Amino acid sequence: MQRIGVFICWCGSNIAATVDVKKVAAAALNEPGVVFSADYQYMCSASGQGLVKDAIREKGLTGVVVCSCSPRMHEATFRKAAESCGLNPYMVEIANIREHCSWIHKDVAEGTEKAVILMRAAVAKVNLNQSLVAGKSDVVKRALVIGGGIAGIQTALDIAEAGYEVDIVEKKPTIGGKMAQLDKTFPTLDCSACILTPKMVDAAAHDKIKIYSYSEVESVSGFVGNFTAKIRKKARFVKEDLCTGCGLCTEKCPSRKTPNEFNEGMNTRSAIYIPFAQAVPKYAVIDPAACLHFKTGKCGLCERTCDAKAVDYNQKDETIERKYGAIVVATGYNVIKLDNFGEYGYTENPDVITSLELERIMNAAGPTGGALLRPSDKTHPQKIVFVQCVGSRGQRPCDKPYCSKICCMYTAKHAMLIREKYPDTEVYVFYIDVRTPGKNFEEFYRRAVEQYGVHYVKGQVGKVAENAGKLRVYGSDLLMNEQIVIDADLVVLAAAIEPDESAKKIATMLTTGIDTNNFLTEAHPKLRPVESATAGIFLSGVCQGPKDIPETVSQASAAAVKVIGLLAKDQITCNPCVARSDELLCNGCSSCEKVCPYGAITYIDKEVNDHGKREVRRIASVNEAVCQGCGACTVACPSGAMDLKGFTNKQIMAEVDAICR
Amino acid sequence: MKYSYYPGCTLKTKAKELDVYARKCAEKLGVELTEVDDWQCCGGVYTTSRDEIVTKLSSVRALNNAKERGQSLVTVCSACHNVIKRVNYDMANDAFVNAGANNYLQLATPYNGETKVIHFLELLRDEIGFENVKKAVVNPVKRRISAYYGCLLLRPGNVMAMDDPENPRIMEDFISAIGGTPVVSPYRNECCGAYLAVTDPAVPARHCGYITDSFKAKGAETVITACPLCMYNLKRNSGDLPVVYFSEILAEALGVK
Amino acid sequence: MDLSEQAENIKRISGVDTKKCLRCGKCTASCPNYEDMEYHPHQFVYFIENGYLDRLLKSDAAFRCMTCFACVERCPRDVKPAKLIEAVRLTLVRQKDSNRLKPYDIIENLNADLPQQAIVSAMRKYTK
Amino acid sequence: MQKVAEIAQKRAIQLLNQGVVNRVIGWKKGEFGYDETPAVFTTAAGIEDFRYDVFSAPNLSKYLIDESKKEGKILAFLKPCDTYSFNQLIKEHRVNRDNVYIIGIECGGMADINTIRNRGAAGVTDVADNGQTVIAHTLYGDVTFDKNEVLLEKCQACKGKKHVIFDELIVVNPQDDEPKNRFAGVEAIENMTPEERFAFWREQLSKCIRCNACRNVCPACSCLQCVFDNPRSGVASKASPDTFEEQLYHIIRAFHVAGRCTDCGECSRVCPQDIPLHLLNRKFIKDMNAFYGEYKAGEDSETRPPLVNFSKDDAEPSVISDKGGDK
Amino acid sequence: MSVEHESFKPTIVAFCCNWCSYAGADLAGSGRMQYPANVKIIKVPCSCRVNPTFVLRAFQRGADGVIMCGCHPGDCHYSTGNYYTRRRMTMLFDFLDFLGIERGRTRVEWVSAAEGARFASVMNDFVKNVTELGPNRKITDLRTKPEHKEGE
Repeated sequence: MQRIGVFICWCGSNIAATVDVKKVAAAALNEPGVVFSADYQYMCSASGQGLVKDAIREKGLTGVVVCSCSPRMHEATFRKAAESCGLNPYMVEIANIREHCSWIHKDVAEGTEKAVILMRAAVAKVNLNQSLVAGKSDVVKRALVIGGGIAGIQTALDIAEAGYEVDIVEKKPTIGGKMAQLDKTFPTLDCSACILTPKMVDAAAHDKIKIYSYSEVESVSGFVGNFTAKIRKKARFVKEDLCTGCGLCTEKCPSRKTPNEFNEGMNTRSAIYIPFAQAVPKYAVIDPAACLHFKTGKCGLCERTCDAKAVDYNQKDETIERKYGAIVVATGYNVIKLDNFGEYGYTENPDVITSLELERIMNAAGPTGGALLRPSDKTHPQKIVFVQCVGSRGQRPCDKPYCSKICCMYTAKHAMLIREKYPDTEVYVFYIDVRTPGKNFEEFYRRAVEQYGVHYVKGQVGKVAENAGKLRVYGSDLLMNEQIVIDADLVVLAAAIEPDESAKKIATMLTTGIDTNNFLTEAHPKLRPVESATAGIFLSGVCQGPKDIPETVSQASAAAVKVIGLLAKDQITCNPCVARSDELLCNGCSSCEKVCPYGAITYIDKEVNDHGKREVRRIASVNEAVCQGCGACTVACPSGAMDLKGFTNKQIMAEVDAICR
Repeated sequence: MKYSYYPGCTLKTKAKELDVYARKCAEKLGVELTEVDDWQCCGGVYTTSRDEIVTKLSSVRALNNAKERGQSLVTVCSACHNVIKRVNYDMANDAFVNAGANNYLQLATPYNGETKVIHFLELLRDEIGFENVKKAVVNPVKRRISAYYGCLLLRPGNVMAMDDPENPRIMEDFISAIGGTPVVSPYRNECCGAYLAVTDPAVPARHCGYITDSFKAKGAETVITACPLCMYNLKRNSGDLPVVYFSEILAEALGVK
Repeated sequence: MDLSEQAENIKRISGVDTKKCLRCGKCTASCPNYEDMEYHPHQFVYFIENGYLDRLLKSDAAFRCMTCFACVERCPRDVKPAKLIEAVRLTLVRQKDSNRLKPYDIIENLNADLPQQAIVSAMRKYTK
Repeated sequence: MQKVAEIAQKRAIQLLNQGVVNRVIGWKKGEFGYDETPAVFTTAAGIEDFRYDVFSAPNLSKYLIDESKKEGKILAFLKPCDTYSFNQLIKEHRVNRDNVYIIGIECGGMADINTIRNRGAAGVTDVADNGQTVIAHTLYGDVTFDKNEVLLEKCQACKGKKHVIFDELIVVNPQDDEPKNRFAGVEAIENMTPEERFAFWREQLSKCIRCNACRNVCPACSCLQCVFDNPRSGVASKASPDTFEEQLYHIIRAFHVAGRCTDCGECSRVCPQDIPLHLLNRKFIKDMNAFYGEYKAGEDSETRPPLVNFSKDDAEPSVISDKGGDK
Repeated sequence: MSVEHESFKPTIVAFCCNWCSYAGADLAGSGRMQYPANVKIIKVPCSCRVNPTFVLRAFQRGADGVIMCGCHPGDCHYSTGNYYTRRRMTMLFDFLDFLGIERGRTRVEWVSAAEGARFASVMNDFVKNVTELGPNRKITDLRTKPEHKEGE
């Protein structure tokens, strides 16, 4: 018989306001096995934990039930407390009387009754709990970073600096990501390339970092400490070991009509190309969709031009399999497509552009060589209108419900840069709210208004209509309570950002959570912001939510620290709540083996002693280091031989009984 | 191809061209249009309030008539199309309006939005196909033509679902099919001033002013529309720029005018 | 019905949740008949939300709306201001003796080309 | 039939004498003339008692779980439907195929003594099979029946005359292999109202005396220890103090064999209370066929059963509510 | 019937997987989204841990409705668990229907960790449906609820 202590937390008034904690404590004493109960204002505090520890020692408790917030919050806290005074941590169960009770009910009688039942179910379970000892498994001392933007680069550099191997897998031919496309960065206005490209070079030069560019992660199996990833290296049709990045081939290539991705399609590139001058790794790549050789079988100019003999039209995709102890997702973002925002005329008018396109126009390496010229007629725009929140904060199917976070600041930056370089240009910014939470951000925005004379108009733009070579912008000025019409030369849309389309696929591959907007879900919004809910998978950068560069870099480093902490261990403790097969009951039917997603079950011929009868039987055997404890096998097993430790059939049925009683 | 056809009151009087040429063209294109039995006026405007049941009943009757025939319902007037299509949407999606209307009408079987409502332009695009219209053209209309959509054909976009409400293509594609050159103005989906013509003609005058100015500036020689009220407002304010119904220009192209 | 009940009724029959409004003003920016209306679409939303319905009821702004639905189409929050304006208009015309248009008014503006559709629409909009 | 039995008998003796097998499992005469019983013969002389006739219904596959573990090879006579059970047992690693010599034996359908009695033949002493007809010898003289009219339920719903696994065949009279509609009975119940269904099953299942005959005869119920017998399982129960217990027992049993049941029909045949237990299993078979594609348990020994398999575009559980009918 | 329904508060057992639905329920809690107190959640690592026996056990011991919640198909933390759940529960629930047990008493819903509001609305809806069905008499072990007499 267990000796169980029940501890009811008030959580200040969070629980106590809706649940009569004294009543729950009193009711607990009527439950079988319960020898002690107590309530306390904050059970998770040091003194609250002290109460639990004292009771374990003084009352000789063999089991503990804490009625408090969700086990996702403090199960680990209380298990650790129990362990510190010699009680097996798995003898502790949480009854969730906050998220599942006090917070969703208003009536005290109802809340208390439910809390008592939830307590009762937890007590019923603990009565059947058994001490569990976690197994150990080895950690592969290498990390995989998916995505080679600033987030992935920073994470990789930090991990490598700690002495661990890191692989970066980047789907584009070069690392650098979106930051490489930016001209200047806020709020310091320093040149993006000047601060990014050295990092790119550092990453490439680091002996612990291996970059798989133009590659994609195809599949991932395994578990924390021991993942196996298949990486598909797409054919560049250029041998990386031979290409010197001289770029001669790109100059000779006769197919020059492909929109240049790096310049957001505002100029063209050749079929064999190097994305940009500072690309890392700097190897040419052939776009077979544009290459005349691939289309007609003729040409071959690049092959003939290349002295290094690097061009190889017969190159094939290659799949590499590598083992990793930890994986960091840093897949970044894209600007949304603006096809469904016809009112702004983006698809109709070349002079309606996105901010990222403006970024390229302003960049010295961009399509205009850094001169502010509008795309249609390459003239200098005299009047520019910026429109904020295009696709952000909306509820239509084409909108994103969230704030894209970076637009207010980069728009202030653009407005300021334009006013500085071209003081004759009038700049209007239509905004709904200007959001500047960040160090020196508000000051930056105020400078745009006060020092640079940018016209900020509170209101949204309703329509942009091309009219006699100008863009007639219909906006509202809510402070004037007026509709205003501006004939502009250039309209810049602050389009919403969304997670890269690969995020969803990767989340599925890694079996980690994704929210309704396809951002990856962190394990805890406040306390575990860079970890995913899946052990060994970490999040870096915008794949987790909109962020600016400083925030991305901090998160990237934070993710790196988590990875380093994991890789520093030689072995990690496994989840002890794993499947277990009763060898006397197992029929050897193989049903469990078929449903196991991890291949954790194997069948062995083993001599068993069935009540004195010795015979060799084919029985299931669970590899506890591989089993993740889903329980699929337990239901597939008809004989009841397979059970899940920590969630046994009898424990769950005891909970059912307690609830239905 | 057999369809039920809802002409609407204006098409029997002031906008006979819209109706007559639509029928002729349909016949030429091998489409059989059968008028809805005892149709009544759609009311001219769709009343957006959910407690306005009676104003939606005539549309439901027409829709139910088509349903009983097992046919899709073709409209040609933008206003009728807007009203009928939106009422149909309500019947399918708004339980309150559905219950109210069915309670009034006491039909043999309740009407739940089963009928498909298609505008004549959609008939040309989706059922006949513009490429087939193109084949049937005997007299290509070699003019620079601006399409004026107005508001009724396109909005609300999720209900009308004819085309991109901000950047539509259907009439431009229609113009190309009959041999014309489409002239696109960003004002082609702005309102003409509508029924304010009755009380304050200055309002439509102003709107149609900048709309037709834009068409002219872009070099349009003709404007086409599907709405008698747009036609009225535009015509009075377009100066020398001719405005015709799309069905009339189609009839010209098909040689049935 | 007092004003707050009227406001509630307007929200109910229009099906508009005024609380969804982001206060971006895109409706007013989109309104083609802006200069003709004493109050603009965003004000209809804000006034009804915050208890200033009386001002709307005293104005003829609701009768200047062309119901072109540009504001509905472009509203990023799907608030549907035009439906709200229509409900204000109905609130006005449904009051006793509140028809804004008498048949003989039409005759004044009647001309040979005026389509039936315009007359029917106007009657729907201005009268009960 | 007579002829088939003779060939089988002869062949069994031959194989024993040749030393190919050291035992033979077949049927021998039971207590009465109409309850042929599974029997293991170890000598050629013993095979004298071998019987194969319209009452040789018992499915011998399950016996092979134990028999195939013993020393030496055993000859087993398996009817077409029994071969499905045997294949399924191979799939579940429950039998040692190498230790079994299978003779697929022709089957013209097995007779149901209860039907014969119900059709007026009292005091049956023995029954003769003439292929098309069955002659019951009774204390009061002979009564002749059309065989199709007195078949066991499982034979009326015969799923085919093809043996799916064998080492050799004894088929003298090739049979029409047209599979019968097995699901008419299930459909009839599906078409009832929920209340009628509930009443039907309550009436049927309340007859259950928990004799466990269905479980013990079932080739899919091959667990070393059944969860209902295992005090540690949490669901152990033996007696029937309440109708729920029978429901629970039969629901769980049907679920445990779902995807594994070959529809051999033995459960219904042996039920002393005449509960149509096969309908429970067939309901699962019908649903699995409808939702996850045609699947015949035991047709081969490799294919994954539907419940330990999935497809990413499987129907959502809401399909069952969308089928119509009351909530 | 209706009089009984007003006072009848069904007992609902909700099996929630640890990764999505339990977290979704937590989110409903953090968002203070109300749903009836008669829903009691049992945490399981994955919806595929739920043995049909647990469902039947709940009914046996007096539950009026059982709802299973898991990650959306494709999003299972264990990759494939909910695919098995989907098949198993489709089969089980249709089977219970075959026995004449009201199908409204059982349900499978996919609720992600981000769908707090959906969790609450699913529960509200399910409780409403079960309340309309009234107390479960068909597969309760009658010993557990002595007040329910046969033929009542």
